[in-house]
Amino acid sequence: MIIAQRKPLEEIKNMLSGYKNILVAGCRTCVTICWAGGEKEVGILSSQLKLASSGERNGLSILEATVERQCEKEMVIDELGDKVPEVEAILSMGCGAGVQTVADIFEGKPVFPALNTTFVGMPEKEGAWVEMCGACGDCFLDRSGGICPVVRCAKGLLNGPCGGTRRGGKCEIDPEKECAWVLIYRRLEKQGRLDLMRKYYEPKNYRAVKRPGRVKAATA
Amino acid sequence: MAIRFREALRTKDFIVTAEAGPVKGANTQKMLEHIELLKGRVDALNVTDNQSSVMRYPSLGTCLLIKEHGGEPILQITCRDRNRLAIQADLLFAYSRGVDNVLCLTGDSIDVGDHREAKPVFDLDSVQLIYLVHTLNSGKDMAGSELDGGVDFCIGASATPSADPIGPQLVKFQKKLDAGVDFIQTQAIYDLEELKGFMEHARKMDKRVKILAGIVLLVGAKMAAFMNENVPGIFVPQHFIDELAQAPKGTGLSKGIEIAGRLIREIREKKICDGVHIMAIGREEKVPEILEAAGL
Amino acid sequence: MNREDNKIVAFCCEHSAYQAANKAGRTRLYYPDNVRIIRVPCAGRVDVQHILKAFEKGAAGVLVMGCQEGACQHLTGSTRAKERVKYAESLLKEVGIDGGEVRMVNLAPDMAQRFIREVKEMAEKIEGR
Amino acid sequence: MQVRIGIFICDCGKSLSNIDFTKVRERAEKFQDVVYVDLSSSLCLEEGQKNMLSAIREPDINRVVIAGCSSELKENVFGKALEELGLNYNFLSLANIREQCSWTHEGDVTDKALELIRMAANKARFLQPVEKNYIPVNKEVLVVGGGFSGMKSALELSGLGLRTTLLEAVLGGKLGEFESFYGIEATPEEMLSSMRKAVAGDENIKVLTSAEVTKVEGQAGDFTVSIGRGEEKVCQSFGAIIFATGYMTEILPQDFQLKPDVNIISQRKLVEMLQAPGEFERRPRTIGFVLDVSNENSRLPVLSTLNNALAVKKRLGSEVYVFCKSLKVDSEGVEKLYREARERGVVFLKFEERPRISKEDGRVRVEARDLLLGEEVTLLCDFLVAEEKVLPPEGTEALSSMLNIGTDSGGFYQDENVHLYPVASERKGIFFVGGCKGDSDFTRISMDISSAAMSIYKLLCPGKVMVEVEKVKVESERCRACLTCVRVCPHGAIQMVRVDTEKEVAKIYDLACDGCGICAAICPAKAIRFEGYADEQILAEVEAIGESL
Repeated sequence: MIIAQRKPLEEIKNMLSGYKNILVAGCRTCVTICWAGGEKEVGILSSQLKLASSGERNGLSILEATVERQCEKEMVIDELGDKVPEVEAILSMGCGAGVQTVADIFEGKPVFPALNTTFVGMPEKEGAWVEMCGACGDCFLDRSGGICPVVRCAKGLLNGPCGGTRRGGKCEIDPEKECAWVLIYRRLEKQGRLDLMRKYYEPKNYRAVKRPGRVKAATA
Repeated sequence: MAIRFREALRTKDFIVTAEAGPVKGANTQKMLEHIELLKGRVDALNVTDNQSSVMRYPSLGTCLLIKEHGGEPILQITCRDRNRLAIQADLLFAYSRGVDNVLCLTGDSIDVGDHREAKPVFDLDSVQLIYLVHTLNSGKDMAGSELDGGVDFCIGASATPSADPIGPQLVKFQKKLDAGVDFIQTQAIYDLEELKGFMEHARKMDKRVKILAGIVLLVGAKMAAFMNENVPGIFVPQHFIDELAQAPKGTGLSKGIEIAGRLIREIREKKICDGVHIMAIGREEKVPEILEAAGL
Repeated sequence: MNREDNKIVAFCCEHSAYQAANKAGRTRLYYPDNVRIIRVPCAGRVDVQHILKAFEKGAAGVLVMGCQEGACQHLTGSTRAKERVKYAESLLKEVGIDGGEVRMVNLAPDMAQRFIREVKEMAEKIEGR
Repeated sequence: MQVRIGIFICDCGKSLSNIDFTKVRERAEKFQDVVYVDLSSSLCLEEGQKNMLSAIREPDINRVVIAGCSSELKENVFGKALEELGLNYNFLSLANIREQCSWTHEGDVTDKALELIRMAANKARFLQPVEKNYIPVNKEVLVVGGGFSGMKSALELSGLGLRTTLLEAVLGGKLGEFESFYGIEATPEEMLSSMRKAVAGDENIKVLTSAEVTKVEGQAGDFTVSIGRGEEKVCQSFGAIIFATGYMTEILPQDFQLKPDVNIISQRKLVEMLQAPGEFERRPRTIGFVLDVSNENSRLPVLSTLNNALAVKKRLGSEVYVFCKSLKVDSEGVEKLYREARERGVVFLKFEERPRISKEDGRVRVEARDLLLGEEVTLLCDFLVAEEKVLPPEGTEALSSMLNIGTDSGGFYQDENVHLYPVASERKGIFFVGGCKGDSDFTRISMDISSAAMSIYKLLCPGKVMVEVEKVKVESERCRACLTCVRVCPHGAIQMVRVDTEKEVAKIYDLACDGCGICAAICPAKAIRFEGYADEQILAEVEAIGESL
């Protein structure tokens, strides 16, 4: 699931300077689940913007809308089609894909991102998410006991661990973070499959997915 | 002209190497002084490659300086700053100028350095780098094309004997040995029991490879505690920190030299391993005093 | 309502703060009359959006008043409310409202005096602005 | 359907002198959607209500605002009145102009009163109907745990006419650890055997031995419990569950540095020796007890120590010393027990730091600094009865996470909110009694058991329970199944279900829901609506503040 985080208001205000009526567009899918850009967050950001501009002469006028899934053209047009003509700029609370879908459809109006899309992840506990997959296009999990070294090891090593592991099997860059390769070692040891870690792995094909990636279904 | 490091590895029974850290700038004066001071007293001089991810004068540049002044350099290469094209190109250039010892490292992470927003490379890791050097030695590049003019490198790698848990490190160490290395220079060693334990494992894996124990010069209790927290792969036991703390004001450095000397002497006398690699980070001028303290 | 009226919106949990307000009335204790009490089933029902909307609609101060943390009828209601008030405070700080105009208060149902002190403190704070 | 609001203002027998009711009445008529305003001075009295009801009938008012005092009775009295008129009881909105306005401010408060009424009226415009309905409940009860608490619960429930299933590996539990009971003639053994006979003879109680709970699904009134007995798997539905899984004791080796060998024994071993005096090669001259070393000072070890010390004195007459840091004597009858032990010659020594224990030619040497004497005391005793740490039974953690119920810092079931939920757990229909709730004594345990049985009887006996249907509701088309509400609900009343659209969404169980609204506030998709405190209703009250009067 895509995880994102709201930008600080200062940054958003700078983007919107010069525009008076704004459409704040949320998305009901990934960014709702990670509490970043759902309908509730649209309401909160709109309140903040109105409060911020309440001092000025003619303050901001804000339209609020939430698209079912902001990376689908039909859904964007269906939800925002009639509101965009009434505004000067669109503040999208979708992930990067959402922002660009909206920008491609309404080319006449500037579209600004209100979120920073951070990673593909899963919930650690309610309200906290961790990165699990780097979408590298050439999955290595079968050889690492289901723990991804490309993303969860700070250096993305295939023949880990590095020499910098801290006492207690923690990562070099953060004493709280478990070293991915120590986790892999323990799990493979438990499964009696340590030979997987002992095997040498060739340098990775970092162009398995030519960026920007494009996938076409066989029958498309 | 110092004898070639490869010869030293074959002939000498106790090998001593030291580390020359490049400066953060283009003024090579200080480096030249260190080179003159150390070139005759050690079997080879390692040159770090942006140590702790802090940008400095390039390792290859300093190696050429050492070569020009009759010393025997060891080129350190990390996988953090260059992808496989750049590394192969650098190796060809190094060899063409007579630098034929290379220490293959993964490299510290960007987060511990002074350019924390840089894009880390890590196209290769240390084991893959060792295989790469072997490929070049066999006259081909990684894409399989023939080289016009081959190379023949003496290959080194590092190891972390004081890692906890030790299991994963031994797996990595075995991979490096399988890849084929001529010498090993370990991370800082302070607990000789741990070193002995590591050596037992190592000897079971490979009798031939020469293993040099890494000795990092301690300057004071505060610096030792700082290193524990921030420098990857270094773990100074508390009793050494206390010993340094008790040393009277201003004598921290000489206490550090004395500790280093003691460690080296014990390693040598008890033949724990094949030599030492002295890392006097930022105090290369003290290396001769350490050698004296160790009776070398 | 506009900001100059210095109105205080108090979201009061019906188990504790609402009862404390009633007790203040029954014992004829006086407190500033610019507070408007909105009854909620639990402090945990109050969301960040309610707080921001209150300010947006012109409230000068907002109090979220729930049970004491260990004695919340719904166990985590007051704790969650505290977290949300903290988040609301950071959001309000971004728009320049950072004089402590929003506050989490933990009360037991009989704490009429404490209720009054909190209301008075908030009233003085927004007057002083 | 057009909203038509009727406002009924009560001036509390003209006692609210600082409100100008004529002005209030005049202004209130102009509020949005208000069609009728009436002033009365005795809405809480019979005739005051009568003419209010008749007033509602004429201009077919469909929302009622009552402005007056804050007495709780108003809500259900007027709620019923509305129902009699065919109006939904939820179409009621209250403005508290007495305790929260007239009585608590000096000077004229007409404007504030008007504003409070407008807040209530504005909220009334958004009120939706809420239906009430009966939900059938299964009258079977499951009791897990066959110790003293388990058997007593089953007997108590069957006494109330409820059919019970009792699960246990072996009937007996921890009672065997007590040699005798002060003030109770029957020995623990006799108590247990009589209870076993009663359980066996009771046709309301079905006993499943060597069985354990593997899964619990569903909510109060309809739990589906899968029970494992060896490889056999049984699935059965119950209306309520009582957990009486008892506690475990463990001698903490680090407290005694020595491995518990011959001379350091547990309470149970001492009881066995007392019951078969032949065990001792020779009569022990001195026996020591050590208590409260790990400063948990729980009650059960104190109870067993005092009872057994007294039993040793009576039976063997040997010297008895009790080393303790503090002695918790707050359970019933323990003060008397302590005094009798002293009178019988049991010596109590109070220590601050942990006593040093060592072996000396086959006997146990205990050295400690006695606080009262103020000097070191050394004692050689034949046997030292070690203090045992009271621990939650195995599987507590797995069970509590499966049931989504918290445990306290010691790992016992929800001891922390004991003043909120002394017996019930935070999930309706699930109860905890006995040792598994942490430290307690027999009078407390018996009280817990009868009150748990009574609340289950109240819940299940009528066979159906009246609930407000979907007062707090998940709108399934907005729900993103992000599980936040399921994880956040303090009463575990929300579970994921597959609805007709094959999509998995959250569902709030009306009987289990306690109406706190935490889920409605935290839902990132704003898919949960709490009728009566919905977002638009709360915002309507906020918006009504300060409008030009």
